[in-house]
Amino acid sequence: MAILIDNNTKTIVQGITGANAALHTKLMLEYGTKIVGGVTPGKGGQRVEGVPVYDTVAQCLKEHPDATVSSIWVPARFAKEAILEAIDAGIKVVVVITERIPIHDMLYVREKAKEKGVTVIGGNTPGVISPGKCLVGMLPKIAFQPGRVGTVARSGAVTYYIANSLNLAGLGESTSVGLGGDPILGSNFEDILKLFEQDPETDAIVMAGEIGGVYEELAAPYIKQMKKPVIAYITGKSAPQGKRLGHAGAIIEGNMGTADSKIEALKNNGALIAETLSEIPVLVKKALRIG
Amino acid sequence: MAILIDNNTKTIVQGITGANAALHTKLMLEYGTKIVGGVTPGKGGQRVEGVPVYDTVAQCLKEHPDATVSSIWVPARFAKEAILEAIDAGIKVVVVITERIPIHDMLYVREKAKEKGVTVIGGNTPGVISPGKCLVGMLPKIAFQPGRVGTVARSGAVTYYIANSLNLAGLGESTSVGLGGDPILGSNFEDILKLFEQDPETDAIVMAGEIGGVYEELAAPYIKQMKKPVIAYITGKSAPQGKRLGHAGAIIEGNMGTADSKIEALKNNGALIAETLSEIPVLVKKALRIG
Amino acid sequence: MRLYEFEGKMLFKRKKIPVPEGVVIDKDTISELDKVFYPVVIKAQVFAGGRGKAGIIQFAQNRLEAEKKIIELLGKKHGPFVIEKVLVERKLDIEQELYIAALIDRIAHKPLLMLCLQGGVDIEEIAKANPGAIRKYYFNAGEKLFEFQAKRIAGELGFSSDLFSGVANVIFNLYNLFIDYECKLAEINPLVITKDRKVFALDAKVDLDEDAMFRHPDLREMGIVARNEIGELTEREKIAKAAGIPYADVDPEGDIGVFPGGAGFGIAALDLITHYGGRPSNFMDSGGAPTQEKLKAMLGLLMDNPKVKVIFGARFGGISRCDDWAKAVVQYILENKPQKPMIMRMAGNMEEEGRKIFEEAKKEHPELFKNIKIYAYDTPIEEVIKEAIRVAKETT
Amino acid sequence: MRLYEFEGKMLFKRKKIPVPEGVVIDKDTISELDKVFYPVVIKAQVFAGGRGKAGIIQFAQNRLEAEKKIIELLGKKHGPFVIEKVLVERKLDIEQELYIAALIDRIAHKPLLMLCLQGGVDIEEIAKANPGAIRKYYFNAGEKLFEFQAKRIAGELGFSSDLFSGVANVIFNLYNLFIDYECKLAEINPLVITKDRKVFALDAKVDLDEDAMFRHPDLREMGIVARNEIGELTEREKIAKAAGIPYADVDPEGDIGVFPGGAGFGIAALDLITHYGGRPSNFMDSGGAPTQEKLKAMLGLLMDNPKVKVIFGARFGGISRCDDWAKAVVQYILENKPQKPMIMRMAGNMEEEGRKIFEEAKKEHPELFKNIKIYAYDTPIEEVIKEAIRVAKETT
Repeated sequence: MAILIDNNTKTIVQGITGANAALHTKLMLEYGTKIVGGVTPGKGGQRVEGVPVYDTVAQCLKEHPDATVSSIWVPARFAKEAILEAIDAGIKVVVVITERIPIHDMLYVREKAKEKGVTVIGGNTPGVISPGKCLVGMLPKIAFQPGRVGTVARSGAVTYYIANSLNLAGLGESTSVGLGGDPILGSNFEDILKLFEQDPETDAIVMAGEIGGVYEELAAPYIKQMKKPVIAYITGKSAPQGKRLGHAGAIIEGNMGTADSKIEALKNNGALIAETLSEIPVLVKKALRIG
Repeated sequence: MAILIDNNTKTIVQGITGANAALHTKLMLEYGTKIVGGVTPGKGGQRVEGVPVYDTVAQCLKEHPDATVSSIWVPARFAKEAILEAIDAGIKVVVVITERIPIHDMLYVREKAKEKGVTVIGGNTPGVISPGKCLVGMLPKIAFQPGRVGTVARSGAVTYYIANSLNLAGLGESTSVGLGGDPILGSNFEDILKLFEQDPETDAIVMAGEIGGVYEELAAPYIKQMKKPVIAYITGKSAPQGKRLGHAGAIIEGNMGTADSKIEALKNNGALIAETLSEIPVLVKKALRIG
Repeated sequence: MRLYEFEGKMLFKRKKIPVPEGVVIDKDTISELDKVFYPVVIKAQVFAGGRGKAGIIQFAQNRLEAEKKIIELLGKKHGPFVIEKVLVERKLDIEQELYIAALIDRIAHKPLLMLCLQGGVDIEEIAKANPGAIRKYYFNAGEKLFEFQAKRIAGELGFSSDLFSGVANVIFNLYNLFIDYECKLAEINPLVITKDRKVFALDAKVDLDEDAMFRHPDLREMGIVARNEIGELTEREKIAKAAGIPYADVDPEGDIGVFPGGAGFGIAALDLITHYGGRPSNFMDSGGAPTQEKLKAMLGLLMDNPKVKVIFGARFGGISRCDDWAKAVVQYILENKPQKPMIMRMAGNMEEEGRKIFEEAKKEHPELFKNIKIYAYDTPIEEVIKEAIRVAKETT
Repeated sequence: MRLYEFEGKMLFKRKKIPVPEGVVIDKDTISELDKVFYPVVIKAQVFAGGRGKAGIIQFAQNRLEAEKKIIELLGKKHGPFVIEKVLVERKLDIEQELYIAALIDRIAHKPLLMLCLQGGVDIEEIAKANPGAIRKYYFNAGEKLFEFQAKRIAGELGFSSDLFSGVANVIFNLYNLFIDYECKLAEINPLVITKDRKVFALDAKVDLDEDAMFRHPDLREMGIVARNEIGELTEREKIAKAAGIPYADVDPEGDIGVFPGGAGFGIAALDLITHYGGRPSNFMDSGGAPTQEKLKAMLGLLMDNPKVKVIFGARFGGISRCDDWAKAVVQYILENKPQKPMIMRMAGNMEEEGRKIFEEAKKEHPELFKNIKIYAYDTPIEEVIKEAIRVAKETT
């Protein structure tokens, strides 16, 4: 099964005629991802890497009603509309590659997605991969191998290095999810951990967070309830502290947001803490009593 | 019982410190209406005709949780906010005296009222009276007598003349409802007819419409289903035709909107048509087999 | 409040709805014709429909022809309207005509967007013959359209991609113009596609909500202000308008001047007088709570009408108080000493106070009030009307 | 993007939130002091908090005293910030201090309005000691407040009627400013009630969403543009900033220059180098898909740092392609012929193409590439880091 995307997933690409989207459409197709259509308003009827382009998501889904996943590659100022269009048309998983989406736009999109039961990943995510089955986004295929470890990370490159590290140690990934680098995300750690906990093809989960934000701390209570082991890798201990959001930020978020606060919250709730990338596969194996 | 308001109704007055509202607060109190509070922002703590004034409807209802009806006397540009405030605070019947409320405001208010199950009467209504029990608005008490005929009319003065005409013929009213003169109303004929049909204290209903709009025609199909007799009085046969709303109006509304179209629709659905005011009590008596 | 086509197109331009290049010309600005590219279409700016059939939309190949035709049009009458302005626009090569309108559906009580792939003068016939040809989209009150919704609708209409963005743009901007300016109607008929595959609003029909205009001061800045939507007024109607009184002559030979309360009974009174064989001269509306000055001006209008033999007056005091009414009527009588009989009825709020005002005035000036009767609650209004009719017939 | 107090108050004025009369003064505009009513408060315009305790909020009874104190303040340092401007405001007689803020609650993922009847410098302590003292109201994203909601909230706070409208007005306008300008935060601490029962925003803390500023061109017109929120920069940081490179010196003695991909691994690399006993010199972020020029400027920054002995580079090609990266690095080397060793790793999208670029360049200019190592997918990144540390220690 994996989570979010698998062998049978049919996907579409919004903003497919952009240079980056076109390149990664090619790479996704090469990987075996089933891209049934692309969308760029006013470019309907064209083809990109053989994929038919439509003016709207609705027109695309009319021709390809089995498509359930869309990736969003449009410029930031159009991202809100593009995501809403996907949700409105009936897409179930929206993977938002676009970065630096205005915060209030993303809050609005989150509300609408929730109302319709749609999963939004990102913005500023490198995408999602279920190795050997499906790749949605721009993750480099070389970093991933099929296996039974789920991974979820805020940073794109960290996602790749973790998989790389697992693979060099003989492990592989069920699914790797890029949570995204924007300040307000469609899904947070807890959302993805819940999917992995339910996934019969995942045995353990690696989550990688970093200084800033509150998503790591918010996931901690759920980790306590999980049956599967969670290995956490938190970066930013050596980084300078970020700026604070006035008194209001302190009132709402208390002491969250530092590498230490995150590590402590996760450790106290049963996560295994990896100090380095190479320690990650060691802890996974230990938790799963492998080798 | 009557409809909308009765002996036990507790009401509040929004905009109570305005000259008109203050005068009619006095007249309503004299009539016996139980006005428990008034609202004018920034004037909380004052009294008008002995009625305590609050800054907000919420504060007023906190002190008088049994109030269920509010009348709105604020200037048109504040009416939307005042009605929404009443709905938000838990008022169940909002009687909107204010006239010339912007149409889009009123559409919005209608939607919110519907969501919350609130009845809005007006705008531009003279109010509602259940003679001998309760008066909310500015209807002249002399026009009304207790009885078993329900009346509902778009025009204020026509409401008074109808009751006057009924009373001079020895009949009286269970409740008289001013539907309101604004183009988009909180309640239409059908809404009020349904209440009268359910009311054990109402035997027959007089409805008075006039040239323009579609509310009379829209009520016709319901009249066909009613058990109680409906006497309709439609004015405007001698009036010049009003302007049309482009092609769009014609496409949506077809031939509705003339005195003849209204009379025909009502007659074809079983309403008795009164040609004059004095014919109204004659038809009521005939329908009820009185005298 | 209906806008002229050229005003509607000013709003369209603001909201990025493409309209043909054009200039507005009246008798003082004919030199503007130098700015136009020929051939042109010349469109009389009047509210009445059917301009094409009436010959007040014309074409011209060059400046000379245009000028000649414009001079013929200006000052000409179309129904009750005098043509004061024409809109001169570059003539387009039209391939297809569409219909699009955003309006308030008074039946559904919702904002509605309507589109039809066939537009033009026969749209109402099309709608009747084939209701399915009209696509309808309802939206929540006050909410603007998202771009994706406009695109989805454009997609559903099935345009080829070269037209898709142009049509989606018009849908998006027309609907949001309708919301932003709180219109009753914003209609483009026809919206055209030219032979070179561009989209233009060929006509513009915008109807604003007068009661919402206080929120849109930019309209006034654009020169969009209250106008005469009825057409030519009678002299009396002009006087009434200047005094802010909703007034209409309904029968030039009418001998009963109608001095009612609000518009609702004003309309009923016309029916009743007619029903009982009288001839009402006018419709009139005193509005909510009229001032003394306004009430006096209303009476003056009727008294000054030589055809009017008797005044029928009625006040059922609700928000308008009987005492205020009585004060105004008495003052008018004292100041103007009118000769025409007045048959009136007064009941309702502050009735007693009003009656006292009449009685005291009558006591002091009995001769001025000898033809003036003020009935009360217990005389049916129709008896009062009948008496007014009788008096009118008796008066020579 | 944080605004200075005086900028926040410019926005407040636009949105009809009352602020004390005042003028902004820098070293060239001291004559503005003539326009003020004394006594005044003089507030240094810097981002760091704790201005009161640091003595950079001062009072003055007259112009002479004000001028003297302002001259003392200007140019003074507060934390990493140099005081360049002061805001001089009429001193108010304060009766009560409140707290109000509209912000994005990143935990609830909703816009939040927070109020407290006790405001001032101790608000965080109050919130900790008595969480119930902070009233919280959540709203839907993007929706503005209705007036009635602001009034209801003001009513719930229990103000007497003379203050009710003033407080409701601030609630309404502050929240709608927050929505209209797409703020992360709009905070007034304290909001004060004066002895003569008026309401004023005594401070203003507004934090804008940089990514939404394209929708608010009026900010630029008001002179609100990108600023240095970190305080004094090192010379190298200034160069980086001018080149548009997110860069920070992290260790003045650091001998490993970090040339990573995005910010995420940039942070991880600092931890890993530190973990294995090395000293990273810097944080750096190449951003989404950097241009050749930017990549070259990044390398230059590290090469020009005399403390840096070795460059640690890493590219895991996702949206940033390995071939683009390779091209830039090779060009830099050919153009600048650097002597410092570079220990790097390259993997991911377009890796093969990238490797070819390196190989060809090395074939042509073997001497330039003798200290340059490019590892691939099969060497763990930490081995590369360890080698960089080793090389740094070996290099004198």
